[in-house]
Formats: sequence, C-alpha cells, structure tokens
Amino acid sequence: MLQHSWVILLLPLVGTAVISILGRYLSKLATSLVACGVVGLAFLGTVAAAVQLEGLPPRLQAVQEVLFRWIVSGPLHISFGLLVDPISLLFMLVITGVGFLIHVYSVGYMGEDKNFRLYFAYLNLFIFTMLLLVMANNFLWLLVGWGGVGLASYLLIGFWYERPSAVAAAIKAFVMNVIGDVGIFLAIFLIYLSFHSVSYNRVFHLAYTHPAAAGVMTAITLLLLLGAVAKSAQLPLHTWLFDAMEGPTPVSALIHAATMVTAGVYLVARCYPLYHLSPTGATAVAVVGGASALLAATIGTAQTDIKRALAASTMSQIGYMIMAVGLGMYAAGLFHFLTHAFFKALLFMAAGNIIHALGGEQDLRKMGGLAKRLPVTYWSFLAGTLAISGIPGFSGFFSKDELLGQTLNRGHVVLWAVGVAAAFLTAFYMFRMFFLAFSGSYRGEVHPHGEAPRVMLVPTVILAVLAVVGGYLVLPGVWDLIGNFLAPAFSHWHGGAGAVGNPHHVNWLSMGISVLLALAGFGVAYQVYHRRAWQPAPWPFLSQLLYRKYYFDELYDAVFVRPAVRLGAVFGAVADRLVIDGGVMGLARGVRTLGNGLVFLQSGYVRRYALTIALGAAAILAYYVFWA
Amino acid sequence: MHIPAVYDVNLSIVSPELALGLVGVLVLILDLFLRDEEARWLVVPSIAGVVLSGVYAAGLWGQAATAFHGAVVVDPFSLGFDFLFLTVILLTLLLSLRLPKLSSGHFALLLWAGTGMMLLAAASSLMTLFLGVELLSISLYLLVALAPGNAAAGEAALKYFILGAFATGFLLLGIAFLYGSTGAVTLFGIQKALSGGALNLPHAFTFLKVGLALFLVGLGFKLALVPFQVWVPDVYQGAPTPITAFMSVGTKAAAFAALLRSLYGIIPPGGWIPALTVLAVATLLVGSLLILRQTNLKRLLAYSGIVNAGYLLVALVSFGLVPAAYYLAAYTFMNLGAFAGIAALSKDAEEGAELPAYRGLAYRRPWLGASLAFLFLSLASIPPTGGFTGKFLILLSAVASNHAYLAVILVAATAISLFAYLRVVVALFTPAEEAGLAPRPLPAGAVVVVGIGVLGVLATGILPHLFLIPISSMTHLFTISPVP
Amino acid sequence: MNTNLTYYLVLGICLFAVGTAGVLVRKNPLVMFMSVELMWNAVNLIFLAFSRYLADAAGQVFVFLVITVAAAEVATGLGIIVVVFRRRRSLDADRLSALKE
Amino acid sequence: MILFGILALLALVFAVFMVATRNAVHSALFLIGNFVILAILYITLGAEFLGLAQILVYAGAVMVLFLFVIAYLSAGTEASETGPALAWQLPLGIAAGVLSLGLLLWGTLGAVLTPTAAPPHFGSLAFLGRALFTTYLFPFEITAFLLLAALVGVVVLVRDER
Repeated sequence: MLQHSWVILLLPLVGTAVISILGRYLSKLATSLVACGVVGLAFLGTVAAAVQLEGLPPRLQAVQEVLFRWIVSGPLHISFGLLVDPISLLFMLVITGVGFLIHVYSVGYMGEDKNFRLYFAYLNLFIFTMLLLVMANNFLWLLVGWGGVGLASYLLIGFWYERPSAVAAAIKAFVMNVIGDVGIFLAIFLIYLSFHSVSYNRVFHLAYTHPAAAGVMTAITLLLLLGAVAKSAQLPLHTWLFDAMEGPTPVSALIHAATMVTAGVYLVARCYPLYHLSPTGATAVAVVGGASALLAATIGTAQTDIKRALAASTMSQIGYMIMAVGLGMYAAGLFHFLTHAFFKALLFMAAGNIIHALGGEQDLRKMGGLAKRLPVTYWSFLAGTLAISGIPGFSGFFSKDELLGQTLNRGHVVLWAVGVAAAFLTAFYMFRMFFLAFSGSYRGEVHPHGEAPRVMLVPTVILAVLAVVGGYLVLPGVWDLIGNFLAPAFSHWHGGAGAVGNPHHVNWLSMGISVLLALAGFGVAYQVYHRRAWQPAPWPFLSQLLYRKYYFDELYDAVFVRPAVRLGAVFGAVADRLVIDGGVMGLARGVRTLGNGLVFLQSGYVRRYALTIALGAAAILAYYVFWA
Repeated sequence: MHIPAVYDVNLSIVSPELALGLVGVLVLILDLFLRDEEARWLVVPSIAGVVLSGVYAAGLWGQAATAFHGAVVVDPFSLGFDFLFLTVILLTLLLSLRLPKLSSGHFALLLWAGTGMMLLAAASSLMTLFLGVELLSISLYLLVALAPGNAAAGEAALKYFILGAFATGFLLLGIAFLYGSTGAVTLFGIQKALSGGALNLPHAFTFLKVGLALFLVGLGFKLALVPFQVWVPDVYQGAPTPITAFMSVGTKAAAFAALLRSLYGIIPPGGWIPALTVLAVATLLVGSLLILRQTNLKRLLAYSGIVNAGYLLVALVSFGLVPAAYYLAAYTFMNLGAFAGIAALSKDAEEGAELPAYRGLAYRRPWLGASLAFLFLSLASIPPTGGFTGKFLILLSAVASNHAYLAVILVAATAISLFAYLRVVVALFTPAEEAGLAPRPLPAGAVVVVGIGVLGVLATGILPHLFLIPISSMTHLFTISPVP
Repeated sequence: MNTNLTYYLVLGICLFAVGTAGVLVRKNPLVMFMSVELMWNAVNLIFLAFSRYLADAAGQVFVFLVITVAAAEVATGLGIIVVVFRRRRSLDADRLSALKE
Repeated sequence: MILFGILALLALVFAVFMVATRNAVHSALFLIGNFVILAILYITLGAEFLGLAQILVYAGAVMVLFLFVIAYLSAGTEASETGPALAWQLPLGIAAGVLSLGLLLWGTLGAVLTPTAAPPHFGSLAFLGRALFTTYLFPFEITAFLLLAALVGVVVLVRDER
C-alpha cells in the first residue's frame, strides 16, 4: 500500500465522480454505500500503509512517489508526488478514520435532505482535497489541496443555500481563507526564489546548506503562518469559523473540528525545519496560538448557540496545538490534534443528535433535561466533556497535560499560564454547556423526539470510546507511542530535536495545577448551571463583550470597511450604496468603491473615449519626447 | 515558370494564411448557392479551411525563413500563434451556430479576420503589420455590426469603428516616423539601421522616439491597455457573444504577437520597457478595480480581458516569452469556454448576460453550472487550473527579471479581481426562485466549446509540460530573419 | 524644389492635430469620421515627405496602401453609420451611449 | 517656397473650417478642398501618381460617398442642442489637439531634411508600379482581401438590416 498511496488519495475522488455522474441513477442506499465505502477503503489502505511504514527502519520512513511531472521548462522543474511519512500518516488516519465515521453518521443526519447525493459528492470531494493537502510532497500541491479544502468547505457551509445566513457565512469563510491562500502563495513564491524548488525535500535540505537571509526566512514563516491562521481560525482571522456553523452539523464535526481547521497545525509541523531557522516566525506561531486559545475559551463561556460554543472551543483547542508546534513540541501538538479529533467530532455529533431530536433547535437556553430523553447522547457528550476538560483518565487529560507540562519544562511560563487559564475556562464552558443541555428541566417549545437512529448513534458511541481511551497512547512516565511513531519524521532535517518530549520527564506541578483548575471549572459550572446556587452573568458588559466575540466583526467593520469607504468617497464614488456588513467582505467592498471612482473613464460617449485615448497618447508622447 | 529573384515569391511560406483567406472566398461563393436558412451549413467548409490551414502550418513546422523581401516570415513563433488562432477560429465557428440569424458573409469574414491575425503574427514588415491590423479590424467591425435589429451591436460597432480608425491614425503616424528615422519598413531593415548608426542625426533620434510612442499607442489600443481600453467594455458587451469571444482572445493574441516581434531584438529594451511597465501597472490596477463592479457577464469578461492584457504585458517586459505564450493558450480555453457558456444560456446569444440570471444554475443544470464555475475559477487563478499555472509562470519570469514590484502588483490585481470572478461562482451556486436561463435542449455547438474549454483549462493546469514542450521550441527559434 | 522637407512635416503634424481635435469636438459621426480621414491624409503627407527625403519607394507604396485601406474603411464605416442611424432623426454620436458603466 | 506657403495655409484653413463648420455638407466640401491641396503637395514631393490617385480616389470617390450618405440620412446640420452635453468636451478636445501638436512638433521643428537626389522617374506610375509588383508584391496582394472583405461585409450589412 505504501508504494501505491495514490489509491488512497484517489478513492474519494472516484466517489465524488461516481456520485455526481451517476447520481440520478443511484438510490440513497447506493449513494451512501459508495460515499462511505470509498472513505472506509481509504482508511483500510491507510492502516495498511501505516503498518508497512512501521516495519521500515526509521531512516526510510518517508516514502515518496512521483506521480507526474507538472512543469518541466528550463530551470523550472516541479513534479507532483506523494509523501507518506508519520506526519502525513497521522493526518491520513484521522481524515479517513474519523471521516468514515462522520460519513456514516451523515447517512442518518442528512437522510431526509433533498440534496442527499450532492452532499455526499461534496463530502467525498472534501476528503480528497484534504488528503491531497497532507499527502502532497511539495508546497505547490499543498496549496492546491489547501485551496481545495477551502472550496469544499465553502460548498458545505453554504449547503443549505435557502438560508441567506448560510450563503453569507460560506462567502465569509471563503474570503477569509483566500486571504490565507494568498499568504501561502506568497510564501511559496519566496521559497521558490530562495531555493529554486518547491519540493519539501529540496527546500528543507537547501534551507541549511544554502541558507537564505534571515529576513526572508522570517517572511516565509510569517506568510505560512498567515495561511495557517486563516485555515485554522486563529486570531485575527477566526471570525468565519463561528458563522461556518451554518453548515450541516456533520460538516462542522468533520471539517470545522476534526480535520480541515487543523491544517494549520499540519503546515507548521511539516515546515519545522523552516521554523527552526526562524525563531521569530516560531515565536509568532506560539503567541498566536496561545492568545487564540485563551481568547476563544472566554468567548466560549458566553455563547448561547450550542454549535457556536463548540466552535469557540475548537478555536481554543487548535490554539493549544498551534502554540505547541510554535514552541517546537511537535509530537505534543499532534497528539492533541489526535485526541481533539476524537472528542470534538464526538461533541459535534452529540450536539447533532440533540439538534436532530429538537427539530433544529440550537439554542442552549431552550434545552435542558435531555439526559433522560437522550441517554446515549447524554453519556457520549459526558465522555467528550470529560475528555476536553482534562479530567484525569480521559484522552484530553493526557494530551493537554503533555502539552502544558512540556511548555513549563521549557520555561515558557507565560504561555503555560495562558494555557492553564484556558484549561480552567474550557472545563467551565464545557460543563456549562453540558448542564444547560442535559440537567434541569426542558425549556424548549417543540416536543423533543427520542434518540437518533442507530446509524448516527453507533459512530457517536465509537468516538466516545476513542475519546475515553485515545489518551492512553501516551502514558506519562511509562510509554509514548505517539512520540515513537512520529520521531522518525522529525529526524530527517535539522530542527526536529526536541519535537518529541521525554516520556520519563513528567511535570507533576503542571499536571496538578491544571487538574485542579479543570475541577474548579467543573465546580463553578456545577454551582451556576446545575445547582443554580449562583446567579449567572453578573456583569452585563462582560457577557455582552464575550457574546459578541470581542466585537471582532464590528472592529473589522470600523478598521477596514469604513476607512475604505471614506477613501472611496474621496474618489468621488457613491458611498451610500455601500451597505456595511461585518468582516472582511467589507474590505472587498471597500476596494470596489475605489473601482467606482474610476467609472468616469467609462462614460459611454465615443468622444470621451477618443479624448481619453488622445490624452493617453499625449502622455506617452510626452514621456518619450522629454524623458526617454 | 521561372520567377526572377527580384520577386522573392515563396507562396509556401504564406500557405497557412493563403489557405484560410482563399477558403473564405470559396465560402463566399458557396454562399451564393444557398438559401438564407441554409447558410449555417457553411460552417463545414469553413472548418475544413481551418483544418487545411492547420495542415499547411504543420507542414512548415521547424522552418525559419522570410519571403517577399522581408514582408513576411515563417518561424515557429508565427506558426505557434497560427495554431492558437486556428483553435480560436474553430471554436468561434462552432459557437457562431448559436447566433439567431447567420448573415451570409459571416463565415467568410471570420476566416478573413483570422487571416489578418495570422498575418500579424507573421508580419516582419510594418506594411504587413498595418495591413494585418486593418484586415482584422475591418472584418471585426463588420462582424460586430452584423446582427440585424440589435441596437446594442450597432452602437458597439460604431464605437469600435470610430475609435479603431482613430487609433489606427496614431499607429500610422508612428509607423511614418519609424520609417522617417530609419528609412526602412521591414523589421530587419529597422534593426540594421538602428545598429548601424542611422540615429546619429539628432532629428532621427527624435523621430524614432515619437514613432515608437505612437506605435505603442496604436497597438495598445488593440491590446486594450489602459488608457486605450475605453472601448473594450462597451464593444464586448454589445457585440454578438461569439464575436466577443473571438475578439477577446484573437485580437489580443495577434496584437501581442505583432508587438513582441516588432520590439524584441529590434528596439533596444531601454526604449520600451519603462513605458510598457507603466502601462502594465495602469492596466492591471484600473482593470482589476473596475471589474469589481460588473454585473453583466460579458462586460465582466471585457474587464477580465483588460487585466489579462496587463498580465501579458508583464510577461513582455520581463522577456517571459514562454509564460506569455503559455498563458495565452490557457486564456484561450478559459475565455472561450466562459463566453460559450454565456452564449449557450442566453436566449438568442444576444441577451441574458446579467448576473442575477445565472443564480442557481449549478442546481438546475449541474454540469453546465459546474463547468462555468470551473472556468471562472480558472480566470480567478485558483489552482490547479490553467489560469493559475499561467499566472504562476508569468510571476516567476517577472521576478527572475528583477521586476519584483510588477509581480507584487500582479498579485494585487489578481487578488482584487478574484472577488469579481468569485461573485459569479457564488451566483451560480446561489439558489433562485425563478428558473431563468436554461434553454432545453442546450445548443450543441456552444456546449462542445464549453467542454473543450474545461478540458483545456484542466490540461493546462495539471499537465503544463504537455504545452510547454512545443511552446519552448516555438520560442527558442524566435528570430528576426534577415532579408535574403 | 529644394525646400526643407521639415515644412511638410510640420504641415502634416498640424493637419493631424486638427483631425484629432475634430474627432473630439464634433458629435456628428460623419464629421468625426471625416476628421479621421484628415488624420490619415496628414500621415500620408508625412510619409511622402520622408519618402522624398530618403529617396525611397517604400513611403510611396505605403501611401498607396493607406489610400486603398482608407477606401475600404470608408465603405465599412459609412455602412455601419447608415445602419445605425437610419431610423434616427439626428446624427449624434452622444446619443449612442446605452452601453456604459 | 511661396507656393508651399500658400498651399499649406490653404490646407490648414480648409482643415480647420472642416472641423469648425456646423453643416456636414460644408464640412465635406472643405475636406474635398483640403484633399485637393494635399494632392498638389504630393506632386511637389515627387509623388505624381499618388497625387492623381488622391484626387481620383479621395476627392472623387470617397467624398462623394460621404456626401451621398449625408444626403441619405438628411444629416445636413448638426443640432448642437440635441443630446446630453458633455462637460468640458470642447475645451478639452481642443486642448488635446494642441497638446499633441506641441508634443509632435517638439524636436521636429529643428530638423533640416534636405531631399536626397531622387532616382529618375521617382514617383511616376512606372516607378510605383515596379515597386508594387516586385518588392512590395505581398502587401499589395493583401489589399485585395481587404477590399473584398469590406465590400462583401458592407453589402451584407446594409442588405440584412433592411
């Protein structure tokens, strides 16, 4: 399988093609079988590849396969190939494995949707582009995958296109991601200019033997970070993720929790030799990650929409990962990615079960008392909550502890403090959500249905089990399976030293404090939302600030949109036409205003056109006569 | 028959042009025997003419020679462009079947316009260049106007004609001054004069500068460079869609080929790089800023054509011949494909280019909608499309020749215009209540062109070296052949 | 005739400029077109001046070609003008501005 | 020299009047006058045949066509008040003309171009004919296509529109 990893890559594409070409002849069952089947097969293939790779000596654990030459022209030589090494394999396992479960879940969740086949065509397409992203062996094809997942995400966020909010959210997500794409594109460009290659192997090799100027390396790493920030919904390009919850819930689970949003983590981990060469870039990564982790955690405490609260949590958890890879703790970051994929997908699926049962209701204030009505979901959600909160024995505890402990070991006290504070908040908002949904009495209007069909429950339960036991891959002081698995990938080039923590060096202080804080978070949430002993939200200003997500959308409106509009007005444009909406879409609109200022060129009158041409000719003449 | 050397006749060198032009005459004669409604069958001999011309061009591949005392040249460069033009003509012929009423003369004029394009690529004398421009332009004026009862087409034709003739005045004056300063009208003669000290006279140098300036104005008009782009949106919008498609690619490529051949190796780079750099910047910025507000698809593509002229110019000033040619190939597919999509959907190929009408197309006609979306994504240069690859190559050549700031502006223009294209893609995937714009059955010719466009964009995006191999050989052999 | 040929050049340039201005200030498309013709003819004069100065045939041949092309242009242009304005009262290029931003 | 001065002045006056007069018929007549003067100037430059061709083709055929179309469209006078006014078009147009004039004249004025000794029969029909049918054969042949295209196109255009 290792030598034929293209099969893994192409399977989901085949699924997309079959469903979109033969769609109208396929029954729903056949569509489901095809869509889930290709991803399942891809998963089996990935497992086989992983087993094979483990059998190889560490030195050889990076299998490249050149599929075709892309551009061969003079000095330009770019081919397309696949790279299978522990890093990509870890991602492939999650993409296909968790992806498979979510495909199965979707069969139930989307069962009644009129665009059932289109949905699966998109979902398979997403799996393909995501695999392309992690399997490509050079930067250019990484970008192709990078853009591709953005497109698939766009299609799926806006899947319920009858809702204007869904379409708007899709566009916002796409636009913000395009900003990131441009960043990566520029980074690739600089990489090519510096090393005359875009292949990972060559670039990482040359980065040491023929180092580029420090400034260039910083620029490259910061531009890559821009891409990572946009895709992984980190500060300051995070606002799209909340709106992305307009998409179907399985999509949120797959794309906006488990896989796509972690592409930023992959990117930094993949480019570790470059970040090693640019301490500035690496520091920026860590700071952005830490800040996002804390900020998103505070946002999570005030959300009333269950999916948006989970989105805040995703942003926060990815913040941890980004912080970890920024600090060079690659194994810890990727371990957290793995456990997060389990418990966050689980939480979204459980949330999906709730939404399913409540006929589309997502407002936490209109839930409550669901424990008895949805017992499986209740237990699953509890497992996920315990895992993410870092309660000892559950997966999140192990990965978060590994991450925070190493941070403290390396002396990054501030970032450690940030991480621990976020851990407290995480426990608080997760149990808040949990109690709001499941304890007390039902506050909604619609009569809740019972538990979801089995096709949805089984994947939920499987993930619940994984969320509980997934952490034992790394048992502090005993073994470090993840570290052992990943270690070869970080031994090929410089900069990998320290990527894998020492399993026998456990920081009991950090562990103790974070566990205490997690329990404290649980305690506060218990007092406020379960026993109702304390009044919630004592500070209206603060809760409003958090609910509004620190007014980022409004800030973008004020900083980018309005000045651009004003600038446009200077150009004589019609500013009143500009309906101001939040986010970066407004930026585009501002640029358009500039364009409106040029309209005078296109008056429609032949004589005016002739005048423009004559004046242009005079300008060129003047240049030639006087200056050339 | 013995032809004395003084004639320097070598018809084989112009056989591709001659074949196309003469088949045009033949089509015209056949037209006399057909009733009006049978006129569309003339597409068959027209296609045969294109194929014949292509066969002749293929037969000449590898040669590099001039004839008629330096009036024309054949080299891989001209032949490569010939193949591009023939592709454009072929696709336009298929697309023309979509027109509600095919005037007799339509096909002949198309073939003659194509002949003019091929002459431009092969022109090694300013006389041939002028005549090529005029053959192309006059045919196009008429093709734009040949839409009975279509007021917009009439307006477009008149604007195009008056401004075209006006700009040709500048071109002619430029040529006159070039002639006055060098005493030659062939490119080889001009080059010889410039390197042989003909400019020692002070006035000769002034004449050369004036001539060059006006020459750039004249060709800048055809290439749609800012500020000579003003006619483009109106004319593209008003003209019958197949003709717009033809113009958008063909005229641009032909003017580009002519400009390139008259500058490279003839005029010292210092004489034209600064001016063209400024024009490139203006074109990129103005084009991309104005494209943002477009809601008419034909007009949007017109601005797209302006921005793309900017890309070509960047390639030109950075001596990126291969990227330019590659980009033109990719552009041919995506642009003709997009126009074909518009032509296929509009009721009579004249109307229905307004954006709202395209809402939800991807749901009503999934294949066509997705194809159009793909073509627009290529225009937006999203990888892995041909639009991306081509721009990537141009960008590399710009940086390699130390025009980094041009590369930055190119990226900025691409990023700005991205939104305009994405708006179309978004519209295609936005649901709409009323089901406008989806004729059944779809016109076959236009659909075929859309399909070819999609395949071409895919091929240029994913397998660029398939195109780069012939293109590099075409540019390796680019020479100014001396007069024998 | 041993005149300094620069005078011809200057005259040609003046006529060209008058033609240019004519296209810009008149709105009767026929007169605009006539102004274009004036521009072309000014170029012809310049061509011939250069041709005489260089004692070279190319300039004269060029003028011959320009006259021919101009005839074709006139036929085309007048045809288009007739078609566009046949049903209109006034011949006004400014009225033709339906296509614009 | 004096002859040239008079002719040049006349040509300029005709040109300016052509642009300035409001009546299209007068414009056409002024243009004919200008073309005739140009024809004479051509001859003074040694282009005898072209001078004749100028009168025959331009003054004789082309401008008659113009007059015919003016009459056909009854477009004698240009109503200055019709249509939307274009702000500043007139001064800007004149300015653009003056600007291009100044730029083109810059540097040209100082040049002294004395005619070189011309070959015998320079500009005669035979001279031009030989040039056209030997060195410049190819461009000459292209004009055939060009005229054909214009002819066919216009006939179809005007016929179809009816």
